[in-house]
Amino acid sequence: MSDLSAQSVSTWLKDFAEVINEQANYLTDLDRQIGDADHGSNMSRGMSAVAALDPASFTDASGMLKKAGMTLVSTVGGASGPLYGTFFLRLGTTFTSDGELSAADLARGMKAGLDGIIARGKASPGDKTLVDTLTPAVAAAQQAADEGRSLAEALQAASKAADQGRDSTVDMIAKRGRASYLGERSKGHQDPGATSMALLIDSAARCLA
Amino acid sequence: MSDLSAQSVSTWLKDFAEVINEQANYLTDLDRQIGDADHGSNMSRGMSAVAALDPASFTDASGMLKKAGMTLVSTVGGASGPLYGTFFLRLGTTFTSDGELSAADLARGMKAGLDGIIARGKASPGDKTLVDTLTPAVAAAQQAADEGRSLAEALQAASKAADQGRDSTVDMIAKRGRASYLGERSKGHQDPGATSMALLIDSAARCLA
Amino acid sequence: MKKLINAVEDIVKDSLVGVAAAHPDSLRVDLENAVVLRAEEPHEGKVGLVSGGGSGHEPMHSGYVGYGMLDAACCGQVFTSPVPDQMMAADKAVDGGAGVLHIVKNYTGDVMNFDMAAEMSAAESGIRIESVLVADDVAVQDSLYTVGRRGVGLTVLMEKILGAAAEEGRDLDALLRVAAKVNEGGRSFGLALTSCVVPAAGRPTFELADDEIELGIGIHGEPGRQRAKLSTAAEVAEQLAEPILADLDFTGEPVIAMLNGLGGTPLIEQYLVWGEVSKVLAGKGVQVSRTLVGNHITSLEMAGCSLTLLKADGDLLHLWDAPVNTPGLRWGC
Amino acid sequence: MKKLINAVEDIVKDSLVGVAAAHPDSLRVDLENAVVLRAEEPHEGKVGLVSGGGSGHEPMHSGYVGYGMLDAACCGQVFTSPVPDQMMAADKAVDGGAGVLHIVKNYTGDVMNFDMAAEMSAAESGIRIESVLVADDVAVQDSLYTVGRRGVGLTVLMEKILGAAAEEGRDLDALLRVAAKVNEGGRSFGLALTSCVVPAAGRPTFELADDEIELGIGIHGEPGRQRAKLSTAAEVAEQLAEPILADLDFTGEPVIAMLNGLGGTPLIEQYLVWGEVSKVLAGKGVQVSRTLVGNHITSLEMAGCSLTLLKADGDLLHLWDAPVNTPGLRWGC
Ligand SMILES: Nc1ncnc2c1ncn2[C@@H]1O[C@H](COP(=O)(O)OP(=O)(O)O)[C@@H](O)[C@H]1O
Ligand SMILES: Nc1ncnc2c1ncn2[C@@H]1O[C@H](COP(=O)(O)OP(=O)(O)O)[C@@H](O)[C@H]1O
Ligand SMILES: [Mg+2]
Ligand SMILES: [Mg+2]
Ligand SMILES: [Mg+2]
Ligand SMILES: [Mg+2]
Repeated sequence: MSDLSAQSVSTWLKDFAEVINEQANYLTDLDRQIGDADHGSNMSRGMSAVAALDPASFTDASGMLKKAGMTLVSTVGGASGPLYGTFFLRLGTTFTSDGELSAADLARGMKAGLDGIIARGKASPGDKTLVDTLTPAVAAAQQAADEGRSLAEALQAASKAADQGRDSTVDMIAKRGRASYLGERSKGHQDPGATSMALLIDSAARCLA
Repeated sequence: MSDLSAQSVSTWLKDFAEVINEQANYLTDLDRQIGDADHGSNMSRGMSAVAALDPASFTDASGMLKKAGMTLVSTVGGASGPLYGTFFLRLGTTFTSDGELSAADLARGMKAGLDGIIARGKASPGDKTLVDTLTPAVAAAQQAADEGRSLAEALQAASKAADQGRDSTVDMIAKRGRASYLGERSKGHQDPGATSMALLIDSAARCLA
Repeated sequence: MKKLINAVEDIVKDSLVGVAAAHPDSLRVDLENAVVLRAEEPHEGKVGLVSGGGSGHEPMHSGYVGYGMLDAACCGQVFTSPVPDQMMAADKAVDGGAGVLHIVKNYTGDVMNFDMAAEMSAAESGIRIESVLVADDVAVQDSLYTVGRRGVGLTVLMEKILGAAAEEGRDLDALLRVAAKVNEGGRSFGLALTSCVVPAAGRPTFELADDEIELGIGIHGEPGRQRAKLSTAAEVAEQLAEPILADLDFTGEPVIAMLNGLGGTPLIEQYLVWGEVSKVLAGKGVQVSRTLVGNHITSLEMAGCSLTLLKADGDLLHLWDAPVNTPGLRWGC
Repeated sequence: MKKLINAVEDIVKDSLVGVAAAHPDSLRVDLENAVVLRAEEPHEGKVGLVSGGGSGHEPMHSGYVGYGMLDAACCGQVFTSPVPDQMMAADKAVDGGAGVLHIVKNYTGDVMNFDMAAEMSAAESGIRIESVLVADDVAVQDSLYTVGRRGVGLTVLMEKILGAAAEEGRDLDALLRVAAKVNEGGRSFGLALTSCVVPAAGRPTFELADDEIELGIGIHGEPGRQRAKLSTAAEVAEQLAEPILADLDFTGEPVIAMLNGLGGTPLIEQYLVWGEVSKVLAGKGVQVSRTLVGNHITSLEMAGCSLTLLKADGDLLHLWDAPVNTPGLRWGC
């Protein structure tokens, strides 16, 4: 299903919503340790609203993605609402035409999403945020595209890199978000947003390939 | 030491203060079950102040007993302050002359104390209060006096009756004091004030005989 | 026991030092007697209002001293009634020639200590002293053979209303008539989610399971009359309102309502419960005209809440709305 | 988890139903958007003051809506910032032609959501929107490389003072100057004796031993920077005041002080701590001119307290003393 459409986007979003619901307690628990114990419930509230969107009411993937982004902005709150919302809004403005989705398209879309997140949240890699998951994932997708590999291969590479990026947050000292208030004490804990972002890329690898 | 004097009264009050301090946690714990968890600390605050009174500054037992009563009224608060205070005030007005203390004197003094407590608190026997300790103790002292027995024997009899009176409160349903709010649920618990009153009579039996 | 204190025996005095430091312009604290007074006392020709009781119920009573409410609050040890010396000091300080009214919650200890004080104050200084017993807790069976109901939430409303009446210059007899009306038309009921720790005892007065509540709780950590499972706030609202409405008909007249937090329950939950209670009351035809939500008469850090309803005719509403300026209740000035 | 609620996901809305029921005359609650407004909005020619944030800090912010303080409060889920739609609805409702000021606590989520709202409100309806970031928590290291300090207790003072300035008719630029002065001269520090239970998480955010306190606690149950043994209130007073005084010189000018309860700490302890803090401050030559003691910005049922100090020149004192009429703060009217 490497075809881009409201339907394929919906499949992805519904899968992600399911994963988030399953992992909500785990994500909240990560946030309990270095944040305020709500990342799981935040994401789950937002993705449940997104999963309720009917793909039939959108003419194309772009419309569906933008609406998903706006829905997250309007229902999540906290740091993750604007950040995840921006990510999907940017995907929507990048994927303007339905049909075949190439590895290069994927890399371009993800890069736009990452740029949006950085513009909104001003985090750099190493700050212990979801940027640490997304940055290597974008790089891996881009490399796969540059090497002429398939969308499926690019998604696999991105997903693997995302997981590594997520793991890399464990040893970091937080500089953005709520965990930054802990200073040194944030070390040794995996960042909740980096964790949910890895789940999103994994879900994409399952659903969009 | 069947001689009544400021000194002998002081010995009794200091002994009772010591017992109260030792039993304070126990008394508070009884009050925790059917009251408000302060009977031990109330009595201990008051009796520490009483124990600090210098017998040398009183001309007779009567003066010392009245001052002890006023001290309890002024330092204890709660139900026990006015009740114990009244008891000692009445003892003070009954025991007007120092010297030999007879069993009949004892019975008369205790009866005056009990009457004062009833006038102040309006409890009847069976209401699950310290009146249930004092009433049989007074009766026992009176009987000993009527039978011409010694002060020591009267005190022994009073103490034994007091302990039985205290024990009898376990099965009662409280009708006075804070425990009365519990209704049926007050059953099965020993009344804290009845317990401290038995300690007072026991202490008298040790010190005044 | 985890408390912000220095030593158990100093809690009341140390806290009053803070009261004095926080309200230097409006209050005067007699530390020796643990009595909180208005900065200027007595008020010539005004009945002096003296209340008090065990500490641990703050803002009641010390937080209700000020214009339009109390003249003095006598602060006993935690959950222990004050001693007569305190009330005598207060009586003397606030007597402006029109007599003094003691507002007493109906507990044996409080009643006896206030009684002794009234006898001695009257004897010593000839002040005319009357007292009002507040006895509003429907959790307690009221009969000839018991001591009657406990005084709980209605005390706050009593102090506010009598305070306004005294400020207007009504005399002792008039105040007694107002008090009788408040007692006749006022009822309360409370429930707890947790116990509290009396400092001198050092551990919780009772234990509740994770899904249990104590119905008919007093304000001293005394166990209530019954345990129940904790259900929804909607159900809790029924549990609060039902015993009150069963005891007295609250329809046909405006009602002043207080949803009171017992100390450890956050305001967000108190408002939530009030939302549910107001639905229950509306469903029973009770017309609430004034509402107070918040921690007004507490039991240290106990989690839970209580509901107080008072039937209020035009005069009571007028007295309720009158200006009041105390640390714990303030409006109109 | 023991809470007086119906369902976790309904807490905020259900509680707002109670707010609406309790304050029918002074407040209007937009339940759909979870926005609390004054009964009459907008006020022609007055800058509209909009604040908001996660719920669970009550009375902040919804309890600070009213004359002399906020025009609107946007209530997010518990401890989660509100979403832009809420602020947009508030902006529109309160704009009286003189622009709108957002009062935002410095948390990433709050900042981003208010920013998005400001951009969209300005774009959609051409309202001039400015924002004030409150960042007063000295427990958090402030550097170029971090997000800066958290906004905590000073928010209450900021809302009161800006509210008075807006009521006087000062314009947006004047308000921004006042806000800058408040931010420059205001600092806070908090400590906790217990954690709190975020409803969606269902268990305490952190665990403290029976003799431990968490120093530098935030208002969301976020762990602080350090654990310490719980000692006396006198020691706690030092622990509260020292980091604030080390950060800024508070001598030489009058100071407004707030000793704030975090929710689960009874008022008797708060006053006790204030008594000790006032001694510490006096010893350091800090002259406290105004004092507020009580639960003003809370963390659900967390036990603990925080201290906020604000250097106040004549204008700030004047604005502080100006009349305010909200459920959570009221004087002068
Ligand atoms: N400035 C930022 N840039 C990128 N990601 C951020 C930023 N701040 C926070 N995050 C991410 O958001 C996550 C927390 O989200 P969430 O718990 O939902 O919001 P909040 O922190 O407002 O409670 C963090 O784990 C982190 O990955
Ligand atoms: N009306 C009364 N008459 C006699 N004794 C009483 C009366 N009310 C209470 N008591 C006694 O006082 C005891 C409680 O004393 P205490 O705990 O010190 O006071 P409080 O009940 O005010 O906390 C009860 O156990 C009971 O024996
Ligand atoms: Mg979070
Ligand atoms: Mg007791
Ligand atoms: Mg008591
Ligand atoms: Mg959050």
